[in-house]
Amino acid sequence: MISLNRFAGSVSALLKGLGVTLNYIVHPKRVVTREYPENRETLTFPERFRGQVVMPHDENNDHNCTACTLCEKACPNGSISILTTKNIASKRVLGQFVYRLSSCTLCNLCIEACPFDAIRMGHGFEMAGYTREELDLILNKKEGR
Amino acid sequence: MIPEPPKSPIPVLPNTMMNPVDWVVGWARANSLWPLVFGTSCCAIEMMATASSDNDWARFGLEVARASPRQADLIILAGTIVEKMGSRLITLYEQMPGPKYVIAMGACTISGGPFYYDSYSVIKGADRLIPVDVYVPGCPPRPEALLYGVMKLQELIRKGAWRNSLTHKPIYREPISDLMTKCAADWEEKEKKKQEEMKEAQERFKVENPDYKGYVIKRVVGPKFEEVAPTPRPERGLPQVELFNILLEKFPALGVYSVPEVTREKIAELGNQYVLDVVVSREDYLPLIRFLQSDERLRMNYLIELTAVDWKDHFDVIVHLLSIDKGHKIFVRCSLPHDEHPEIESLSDLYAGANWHERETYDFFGIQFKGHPDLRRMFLEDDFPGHPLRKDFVDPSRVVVRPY
Amino acid sequence: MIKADSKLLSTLPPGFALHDTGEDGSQEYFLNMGPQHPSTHGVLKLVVKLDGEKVVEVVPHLGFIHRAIEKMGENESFVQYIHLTDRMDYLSSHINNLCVCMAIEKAMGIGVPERGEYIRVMVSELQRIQSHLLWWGSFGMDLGAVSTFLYGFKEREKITALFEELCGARLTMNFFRPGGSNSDVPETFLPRVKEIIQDLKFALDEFDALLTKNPIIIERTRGVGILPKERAISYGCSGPVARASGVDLDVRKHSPYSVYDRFEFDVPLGKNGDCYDRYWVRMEEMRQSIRILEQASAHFPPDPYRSKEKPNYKVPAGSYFASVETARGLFCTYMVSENAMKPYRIKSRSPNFSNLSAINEMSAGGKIADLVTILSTLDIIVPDIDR
Amino acid sequence: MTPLSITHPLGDWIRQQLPSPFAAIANGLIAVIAIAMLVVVTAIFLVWLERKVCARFQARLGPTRVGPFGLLQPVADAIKLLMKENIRPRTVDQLAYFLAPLLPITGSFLVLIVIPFDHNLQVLDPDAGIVYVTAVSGMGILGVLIGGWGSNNKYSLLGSMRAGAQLFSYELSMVLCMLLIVMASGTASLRNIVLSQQGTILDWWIFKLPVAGLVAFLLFIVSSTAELNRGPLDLSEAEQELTGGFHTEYTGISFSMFFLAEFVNMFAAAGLGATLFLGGFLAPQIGWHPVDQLLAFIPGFIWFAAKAYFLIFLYMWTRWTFPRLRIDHLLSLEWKFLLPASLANLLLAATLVLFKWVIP
Repeated sequence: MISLNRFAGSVSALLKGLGVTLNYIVHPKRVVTREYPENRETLTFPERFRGQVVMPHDENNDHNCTACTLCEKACPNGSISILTTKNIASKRVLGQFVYRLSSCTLCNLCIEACPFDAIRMGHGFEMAGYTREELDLILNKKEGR
Repeated sequence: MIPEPPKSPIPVLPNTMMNPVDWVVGWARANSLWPLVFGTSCCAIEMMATASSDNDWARFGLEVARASPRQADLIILAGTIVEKMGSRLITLYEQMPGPKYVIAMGACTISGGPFYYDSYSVIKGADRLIPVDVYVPGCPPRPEALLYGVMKLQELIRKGAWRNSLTHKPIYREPISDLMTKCAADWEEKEKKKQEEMKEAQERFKVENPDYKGYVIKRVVGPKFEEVAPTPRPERGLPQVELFNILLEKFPALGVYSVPEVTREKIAELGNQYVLDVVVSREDYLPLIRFLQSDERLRMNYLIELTAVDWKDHFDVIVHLLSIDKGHKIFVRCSLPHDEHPEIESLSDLYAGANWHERETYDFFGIQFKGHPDLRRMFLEDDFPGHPLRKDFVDPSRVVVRPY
Repeated sequence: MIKADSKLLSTLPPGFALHDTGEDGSQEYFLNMGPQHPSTHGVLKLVVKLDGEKVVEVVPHLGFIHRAIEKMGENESFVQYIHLTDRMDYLSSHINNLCVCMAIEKAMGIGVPERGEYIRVMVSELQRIQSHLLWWGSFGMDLGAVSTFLYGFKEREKITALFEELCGARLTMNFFRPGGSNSDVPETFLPRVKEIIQDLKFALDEFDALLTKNPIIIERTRGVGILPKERAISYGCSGPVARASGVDLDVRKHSPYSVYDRFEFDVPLGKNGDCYDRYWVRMEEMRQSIRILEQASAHFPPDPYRSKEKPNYKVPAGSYFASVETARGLFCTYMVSENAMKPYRIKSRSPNFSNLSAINEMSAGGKIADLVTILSTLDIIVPDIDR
Repeated sequence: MTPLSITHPLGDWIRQQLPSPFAAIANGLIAVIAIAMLVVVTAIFLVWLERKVCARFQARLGPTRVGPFGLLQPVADAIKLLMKENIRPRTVDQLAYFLAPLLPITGSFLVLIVIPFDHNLQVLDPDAGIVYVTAVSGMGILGVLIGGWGSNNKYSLLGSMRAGAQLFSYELSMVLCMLLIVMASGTASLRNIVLSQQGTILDWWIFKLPVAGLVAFLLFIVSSTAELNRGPLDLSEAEQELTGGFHTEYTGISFSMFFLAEFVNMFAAAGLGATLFLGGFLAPQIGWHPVDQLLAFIPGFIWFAAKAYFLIFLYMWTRWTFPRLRIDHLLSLEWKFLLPASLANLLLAATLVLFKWVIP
C-alpha cells in the first residue's frame, strides 16, 4: 500500500512538473526574450549603467579635464594615461586622455575620483573590434584650454 | 538612446572573388556557430546570461553549445586565462576542427585586464596563445555586447575571412611591458619636439597677454555627509580575558601580538570587539592548538583559515580558530625564521581542513609542514620558480610591476 | 587502452595508484574531469579513480584560474582591492565587497548610517537569492533538466536588472564603500524589490513542482554524498553545505554584522547532510531571504546613505579581520597594515575552498553521476577557490 | 509479402512498363530515393522543431534570424557540418570509428521502409513487420556501441557501455508492448495492424483494449524514449557527466550522422507508435457521420504525420521537463518495474482478448 501511495505521489509530482512546462508553451506571453539587434532603436539602459568611460564635450568641443591625474591614480589597473602638454600660455593642460578599453574593468573609481566631472560612464556597449589596438581610445577631441 | 558604434574595417583577404558556392558556405558558417562550453570566471556567467531566455543566443543559432571541442566552431573565451590553463586552452583549440573562430570576451582575455599589473600567473591577453578574431571589451560585457561581438564575427565570416580553413590571424607576439610607462615615454618624446616648436609662440603670448589667468574649471561638490560613530558589536562566546586566563594556566609563556608585556588588565582594556591574537613559540604551537581544540571550556573545533605573513626577516604562521558551539574566536600566531624552507608542525591530524590550507601556504610561502600527508603545490605548476607571496619574489618574465 | 600518463601520476598524492586487478579480476582506471568539463562549473580538474562507474577516489586539482589576487592586493590601495573581490566569488560580489569594507571600517573606526546598513542588508540578501537562483538552474542542468537552467536565469535576470539600476553593473558591482555605498538607491528600488518578491514567490512554487518534489531528483539526491556533521566541522565547511549537515553556523545569526540582528529569520538546518538536504537548505534560504527583504523594505530609513568620506584610506598598523556570510558560506577578510595606503598582506578566506576539500569523502563509493550531483550541490565557484 | 513498391498504383504502372527484373530495380530505386528524401527533410525539420519547441518551453524564441522563423537554421548547420574539417584521431580503432556513424542512420532508414504512411504509401509490407522492425532498430545501438569503443576515449567508452546496458534492457519491454498489439490484432504486418483499427477512435488499440492498451502505450513511450537515447533517459550522451558520451570524438560529417539519426529515429519511433496504438494513417472517427466524412476527407498521410508529431511532442515535452536518471536507477526501473509491468499487462491483454472483453 505504501509503495502504491508512493507510486501515485511520484506520478502526480511528475505530472505537476509537466504542467509547469506546458504552462510556458501555451502562454506565449511568458516569453521574455529581448531581441537585441532588432530592438536597438528602443533599447535603453538604466541611467547608472557603466558601458565605457566617456568625456563629455560642449558645443566648442571643450572638455572639463584639467589633467590632474586623479583618475589615473584611482584606476586599479592602469587603463588611463593622462598625457599632459603645455599650452600657448605655458600652462600644463591635457594633451591626450588615453583610455585603454581593452583593460578597463568599468569599476567607476575614476569617475568617483574626478573632481571636475570631466569623465562619465557612457552607455555605449558596441565596442567589439577585430584588433586589440582598436580598443585603445583617446577620449578628448582637442587639447585642454 | 545608445550611441552609434564605431566603424572598424573588416580585414578581408585581398584578391578574393566570391562565387555562389563560397557565398553559401560562408552564409552557413556564419549562421551556425556552435560554441564550446568554455568559461573560466565571471564572464562565463554573462555568457550564460546571453544563453538565457532574456537574451537568447539561440536566435543566432548559437544554443548548440558543445561540451566536446571536436564539434565546436567557436571558443568564447569567457574569463581570465592563467598560465596553468594556457596549455589546456591551446590543446582545446587544436582539437577543434577548422574553420574555427575565437571571441575574446572581457578585459582579462583581451589584455589581462584587471590582472595586468603585479599578477604572476595571468596571461596578458589570450591572443598570445591562440589567434583571436573578435575582441569584446567589458568587465564583463553585457549580453548585448557579446551578441554584437558575435554579429561582428558573422560579418567577418561572410565577408571572406572563412576562406582560410583555420584562421587568418597571427598570434599576438609583442613582449609584455608596462603600457603606462611606455605610453608616457612615447608621448614625452613627441612633446619635446612640440614644445621646441612652440617655444617662440609661447614667449610671444606671454608678452602679448601679460595678465592672462587661464581658464578655471569649477570643482563639482558632492553631497556632504556627517561622520558616524561605529556601533560596537560584541563577539559571542567567552570574553577575551577569560579565554586568555584559561590559556595562561597551561602556557605561561604566551604573548599577545602588538601588546608588549601583556597583562590581564591590558587585555580587558582592549574591549569586546578585540579578538585575542596570541603569539606562541614553535615548541608550544602544536600543544596549544591541541589544547584549544580539546579543552571542554574552549572547544575550538573549527579552523577558519591558516595563512602566513612574510615580515621580510621572519614569517608569521597565523591560525584562525572558531568554536562553533560557543562562538569565540582566537588567532594563533607563530614566528618562523626567514630561510629557504622554514618548518612547522602540521595541523592536518587535528583539522581535516588544515590539509589544503597548509598546502596553500606551502605554495605561496614555501613553509614546510612537518607530518603533512600530501605536501604538494596547490595552485601553481610544480616547476613554478619560487614562492610568489614572499616579499622578495621577483619574476620579470611574468610580472609587470605597477608604475604608481 | 586506458593508462594514466606519467605526468599525471607525478602530480597525484602519494599512495594514489591503480589497483591492477580487483577481487573479481576487474581493473580500475583514471578519468580526467576538467579543466574544461561542463559540470565542474569553471576550470576545476578532478582526477577520478574509477571502478567501472563507481568512484573510488577523487583528487581535485586547483589553480587553473589562480589569478594572484592576494599578491595584487599588496600593491593596490584598500579601496581598489574592493573591486578585486568582485572577481573572486562573482555571484556574491556585493557581499564580498561588504567584507572588505567592514574590515576597513573596523580598522579606521568608520560607522555606517542606518540607511546605509539597510541598503547593505537588502542588497546582500538580493545577491544571495540571485546566487541561489543561478545555483538552482545549474543544479537542474547538471542533473539533465535543461529547462530549469533557463527558468533559474529568467528569475535571476530580474535581480540582475535591479543591480544594474542600482550600481550600473550586473555582475562586478563595486558598490559598497567604507562607510556606506558609493551612491544612494534609486527611487524605483523599493517598488522593484516588492515586485521581485512577488515574482519570486510564484517562481519558487514552480521550482518546487519542477524539481523539489520530482521523484527522479529525490532518488538522485537522497542519501547521496553524505557529509556527517563532525566531518563538516573538521573540514571547515560553511554555508549551506555545513548547514545541511546540521552545523549551526551562520554569521548573520551568530555574530551579526550590519543590522542583521534586527530581522527575524531562521537558519534552516539539514539532518542527513546529503545532496537533498543541501538542495533543501538553499531553497529554504531563499524564502528566509525574502522574509528579511520584506522586513527591511517595511522599515527602510530615510537617513543619509553613507558617512563622511575620509580624505584617504591610510589604515593604522595592525591586523584586522571581518567575516560575512556569502551565498556559499563564511567569507573572511584578514588584512595586515603597516600604516600605509596599501595593505601589507591581505588574505581572503573563501568558503568554497574548504567546502571542496571534503569532496573525496563525499563522493567515494558513489557513481560518476553522483559526483556530478555532489559537485553541483556544493555550488562551487572556482575563481573563489583559486583566487 | 507484397511486392516492393513505393505506392501501389505507381508500382503497378512501372511493372506494366518494364520487364520484371528492371521493374523491381526501378521500384527499389524510387523507394530508396523517396525514403532518403524523407530522412533528410524530416531530420532537418525536426531539428528546427526541437529547437523551436524547446525554446518555447523555456520562455524564449529559438532561432529567428536565419530564414523566416529561423527555418533555415538547420540547413545552415547541415552545410556547415558538411564543410567542416573531419578529424580522425590517430589512436582510434579505424574501422569501428568509421563504421559507427553509418549504422544508426541506416537503422532508422530501414525502419522507415516498413512504416505505412498512407493506404498505398508504404515501401514494403513484410508479414512479420514487427519482427523486422525489432531486428533493424538494433543497428542504432550497435552504432553507438562500436562508436564509443572505437573512439578510444574514456568518456566515449563509458557512454557506449551505458548505451549497451540501457538499450538492450529497454528493448525487452518495448518488444513486449508491440507483442501485445500483435496478439490483439492477430497480425504482425504493420499495414494490417493499422487496418485492424478501423472504426471510431475507440477502435484504436490504445482504447480498444481497456486499460491494457493505455498502459502499453505509456510503457511504449517510456521504453522508446530510452531506445531513442533521449532525455530524461539519454544516459549515453549525458552531456553534463560525459561531455557527449559516445560521440565525444566525432567531428563534422560523422558527428552529423549521429546527430541526424537521433531525429530520424525519433520520427521512426513516433511513426511506429502511431501505427501501433493510434490507428496510423486512419482518420479519427467519432461516430457522428457529417464530422466523420469531413475528417476522412483529409488524406491519410496527414493524419499519420499529425499522430506522429503528437508523439514527438510528447518526447520533447518530457525531455525538456525532467532531469536525467542515474544508470542504476534506469536499469532497476526497467528490470524491476517496466518489465514486470509489461509482462503483467501482456497477461491482462491476453485475458481480454481471450474473453473478447474489448470495446466493441
